[in-house]
Amino acid sequence: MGRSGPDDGATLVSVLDVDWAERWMHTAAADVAAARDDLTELDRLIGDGDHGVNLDRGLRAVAERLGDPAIAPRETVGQVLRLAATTLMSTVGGAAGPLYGTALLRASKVTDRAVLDASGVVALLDAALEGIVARGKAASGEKTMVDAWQPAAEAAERVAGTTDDVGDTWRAAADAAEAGARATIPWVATKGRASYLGERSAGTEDPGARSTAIVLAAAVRALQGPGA
Amino acid sequence: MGRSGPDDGATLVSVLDVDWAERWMHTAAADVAAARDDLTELDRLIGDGDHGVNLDRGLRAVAERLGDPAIAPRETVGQVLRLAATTLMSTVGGAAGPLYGTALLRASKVTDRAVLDASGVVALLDAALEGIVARGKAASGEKTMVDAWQPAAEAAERVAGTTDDVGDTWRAAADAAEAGARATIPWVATKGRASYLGERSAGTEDPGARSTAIVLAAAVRALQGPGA
Amino acid sequence: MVRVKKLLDDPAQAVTDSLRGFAQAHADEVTLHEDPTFVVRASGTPPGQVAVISGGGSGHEPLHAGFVGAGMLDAAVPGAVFTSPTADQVAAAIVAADGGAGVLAVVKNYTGDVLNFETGIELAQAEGVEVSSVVVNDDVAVEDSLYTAGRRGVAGTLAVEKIAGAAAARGDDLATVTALAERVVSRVRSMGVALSACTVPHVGRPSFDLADDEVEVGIGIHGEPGRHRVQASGALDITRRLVEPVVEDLDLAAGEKVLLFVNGMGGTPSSELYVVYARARDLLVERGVEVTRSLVGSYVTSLEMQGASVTVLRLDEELTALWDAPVRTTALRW
Amino acid sequence: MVRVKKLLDDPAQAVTDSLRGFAQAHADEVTLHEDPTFVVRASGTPPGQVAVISGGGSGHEPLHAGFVGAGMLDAAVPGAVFTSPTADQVAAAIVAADGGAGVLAVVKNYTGDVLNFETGIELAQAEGVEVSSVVVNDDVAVEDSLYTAGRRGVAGTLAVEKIAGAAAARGDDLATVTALAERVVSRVRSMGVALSACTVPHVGRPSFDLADDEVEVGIGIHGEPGRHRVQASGALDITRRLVEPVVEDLDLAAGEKVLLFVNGMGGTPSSELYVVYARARDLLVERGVEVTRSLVGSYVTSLEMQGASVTVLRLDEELTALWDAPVRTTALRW
Ligand SMILES: Nc1ncnc2c1ncn2[C@@H]1O[C@H](COP(=O)(O)OP(=O)(O)O)[C@@H](O)[C@H]1O
Ligand SMILES: Nc1ncnc2c1ncn2[C@@H]1O[C@H](COP(=O)(O)OP(=O)(O)O)[C@@H](O)[C@H]1O
Ligand SMILES: [Mg+2]
Ligand SMILES: [Mg+2]
Ligand SMILES: [Mg+2]
Ligand SMILES: [Mg+2]
Repeated sequence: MGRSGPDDGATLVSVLDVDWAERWMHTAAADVAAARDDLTELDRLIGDGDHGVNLDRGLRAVAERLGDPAIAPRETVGQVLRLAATTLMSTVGGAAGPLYGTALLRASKVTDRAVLDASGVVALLDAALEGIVARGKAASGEKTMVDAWQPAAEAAERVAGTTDDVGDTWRAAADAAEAGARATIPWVATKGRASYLGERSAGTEDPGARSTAIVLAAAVRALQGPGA
Repeated sequence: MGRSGPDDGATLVSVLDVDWAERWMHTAAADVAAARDDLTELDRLIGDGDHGVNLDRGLRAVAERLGDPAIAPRETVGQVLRLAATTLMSTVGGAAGPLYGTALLRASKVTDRAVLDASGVVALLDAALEGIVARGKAASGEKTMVDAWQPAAEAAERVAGTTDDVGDTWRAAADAAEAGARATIPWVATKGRASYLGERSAGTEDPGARSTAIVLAAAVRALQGPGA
Repeated sequence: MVRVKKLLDDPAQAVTDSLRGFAQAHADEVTLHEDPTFVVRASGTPPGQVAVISGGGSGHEPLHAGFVGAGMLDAAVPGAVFTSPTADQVAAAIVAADGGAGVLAVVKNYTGDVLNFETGIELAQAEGVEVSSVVVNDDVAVEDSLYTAGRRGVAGTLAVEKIAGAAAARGDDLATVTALAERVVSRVRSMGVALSACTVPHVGRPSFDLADDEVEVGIGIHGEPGRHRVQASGALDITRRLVEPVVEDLDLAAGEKVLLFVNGMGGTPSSELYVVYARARDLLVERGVEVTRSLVGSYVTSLEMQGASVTVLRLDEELTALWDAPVRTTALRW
Repeated sequence: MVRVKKLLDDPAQAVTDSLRGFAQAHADEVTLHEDPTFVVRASGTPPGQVAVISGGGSGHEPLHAGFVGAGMLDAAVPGAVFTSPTADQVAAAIVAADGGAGVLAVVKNYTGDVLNFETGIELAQAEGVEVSSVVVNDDVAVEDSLYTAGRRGVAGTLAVEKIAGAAAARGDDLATVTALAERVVSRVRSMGVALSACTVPHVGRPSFDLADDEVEVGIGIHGEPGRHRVQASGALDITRRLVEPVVEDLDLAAGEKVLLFVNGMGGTPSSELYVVYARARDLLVERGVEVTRSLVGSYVTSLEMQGASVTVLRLDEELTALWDAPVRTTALRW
């Protein structure tokens, strides 16, 4: 959270508008592409070695479809997230496809505005988390992406209203997701493919929690305009 | 041929009787068993990696059947060789089975005596060589077992009658087989499985020529009684 | 990412390339639909007959597309390698396969498969198709519990598809076909072993690392590591490690009749599978269990993984008759 | 000798163990005879029908025992791994398979096979059985010459056995069945590639050593090294190296109809074989050759070797009809 202090290099107050939402998705696509082999390696160790490739394929498609303005209206943040959600659902497959897809679909329903305020960020993250839990039925501590989304939503809730910059809410969320993902390392998985390994799943970070940390950090990276 | 000189450790004059013929087969079985993996390795390099195992399986069966006196009469050298021939034919398979089998079968037909003299050795080797050529249709120089049997037969012919010890004839044959086998190393095979490799067959000794050298050396080792 | 030595071109296109070859080679029997990807019977589901469909990640061939044909599946939905298909693929396949009498979806128990099939089924139902589903979870290597993802679906899936398909072919309605599929699920158990790992084309390195003298017991079919490693030993010892947990989980008693299915993981010669079969059969016979039906072959695979699984299905008369019923697919026919 | 990681017990017993499992699993279809070892149809050769038999070293499964059944082989004679059977096995199988109308022996062109079959045939003839033989030599990787062992028999053997078996099943006499088999031999050509070597159980190490980025072109089916090594490249490039020599040797012209058979060497997933099939088909179509029949699968293998071969058979109407004729064996059925 050091990044949200008054000395922070970011001097602009963040604006969570449609452009930001599009930048978020493009940044997430680029960051997941860069992390693809690392994510796949985590999944190779405790899963079936496809998480990086799966998510990369999906976010690549999201970026491509966002590039074509004819595909869907982009008047609200929610419309951008809906396009991303349906694209992920039809290109990713596996567990991550429906989970990320549902997360963004639910998030899109509570973000049908041109600009989000801090409570909008909280609503977005809450809806996403609820979507993932509704689909995957994992509780926190089961070594899944829930363990990144849930602390993120909780941190946003805590920070929202305590600062004027909506960016701070996102930064808190992203930092919490990062910490949450790391916390999964020593755990034994009880949901998802890693659970088949039992005790042998301990010692490796959950790939979905890691990708969540990357995707939420991308929302922060997208704050300060295309050049950030 | 140094081994056939007057200073030779073998002081007994060799007797090529039925006992010798049985000892020959037992010695050959033991020597091929010891060389099994080497023969297989040669065949792995330029064939299909089974020559050692094939011949070992066959000679083991020969030794076993010789151990059972009820199986066939053993009044002549030929009878021993016939038992060996039919056993090899029904247990070895591959190219080596019919080739060795035919060699010994033809040899058995010209050795239907209780004791062989030097001309008997020549007849044995000539008949064996003829059998192999009749079956396999290889000429000398094609990198097959012919390249060990043929010099052996020729050497026996040369030496027979020049010495009183029939053992000398065998020693000459065995030494020639040894040299013949080694000579195959640089050659390119044009018969047998090694021929499929074309130029790449050069540089490896022919497995069948090597096993022939071992089997003919066993006839010498069998000369001086069971303890030799 | 290393370029792996496989008979493939662009790894991202490998599934599509392979499915196109499959559809060309078997044009009389199957038709490939692209965008979204699924495979149906060339002649379609006979009107008025319940359709049986299945799907899942690719890399398990011939499962599932190889089982499309008379007496087994009406459609198969292949995902990327080891990745369940997407919901829209599932929905499109259901709609295409429906012959007017409803569709049974056979789903292997993996989070991804379950989620995508759930959504796909909802989408198809919204288009007016009657759909039911069964979830196959025959892998006894995984502990079953309410609090976990539960057991995986592995080679036993073949038995569910064969028997459900036979029931549909003889004219059973959707409820009956579904109930028979459930009956198979409740009576089929499997356990697998890997002698070597497999390499997912886009990953470029083996899915796990195994020493020369180790085998991995309790593997699934996604190149995932198993529950434990043991020193490689002979077929008898390894087969015992597969048969015993299966028999115990099924609680098989002397006198019971079973189907014994020895499945290869893709890179194992059939000669070895028959040795495992002989050993497994002996172990069952020792317990007084009667092997009345048998299947041996590489049907539910994990790319080029070396290894095998043993599946036992507790038979009754009806299941036996449905197993015996004619089947004409590219991979299974009698 | 290293203990190899295989699903086998005593390597010396592996062939027998496997055949016993095979015979148990398919007791309705085949019967195993031991001492000497051969496999016959459970129902025997129909009286008055020409019998077709084949055999060779083990390790190529399902060839040949997997092709015993109605419409294909009446008996198969398995030797040790990669070692032709002995003459007395051959003789016994011929005598057992004879249905009174004579026996055709399909022999792959290897010195060992030819020699043992020659002798076995003589022995059977001495017992009064009418026997003819054909020698299959479809492997274009090997130069054919009067002064060499000639070309090897590889995957094309399947086509000879299928078509001769169909001719026998429709009632053709021995001369006709033999002539048809010869016709197939004269029209079928193959070429193979290995991505990895195989390990003969009793040898305990790979039959050749291949770097991670090399493939061996022109391999046979005995784990023997091929004619040359090339850098591993994609399926298209590799397939081209197989198809071109085959097409050239057959001198195929535009408008001709062929059977395209893509065969796996044992350790290759069928998904890869279908990619090779798609590429090979494209290459043939480019030359105006019409692929009217197809077969894709691991039928003529080299233990667990990874790789594939492409076989092309120039068809005519009669050969097409015989190819299409029903076949019911454990490994091939339609
Ligand atoms: N039930 C679940 N609830 C939440 N997240 C889950 C669940 N199951 C799996 N996941 C997440 O999905 C990730 C794996 O995604 P991916 O590899 O793309 O799919 P698959 O497991 O089908 O191969 C896991 O690392 C985990 O974070
Ligand atoms: N036509 C032939 N004439 C003579 N010897 C031959 C011929 N073909 C093969 N051989 C011999 O047989 C040996 C191989 O025997 P083996 O490995 O047991 O049989 P296979 O080649 O059937 O595997 C070769 O090394 C060679 O000496
Ligand atoms: Mg995964
Ligand atoms: Mg050999
Ligand atoms: Mg997956
Ligand atoms: Mg051999």
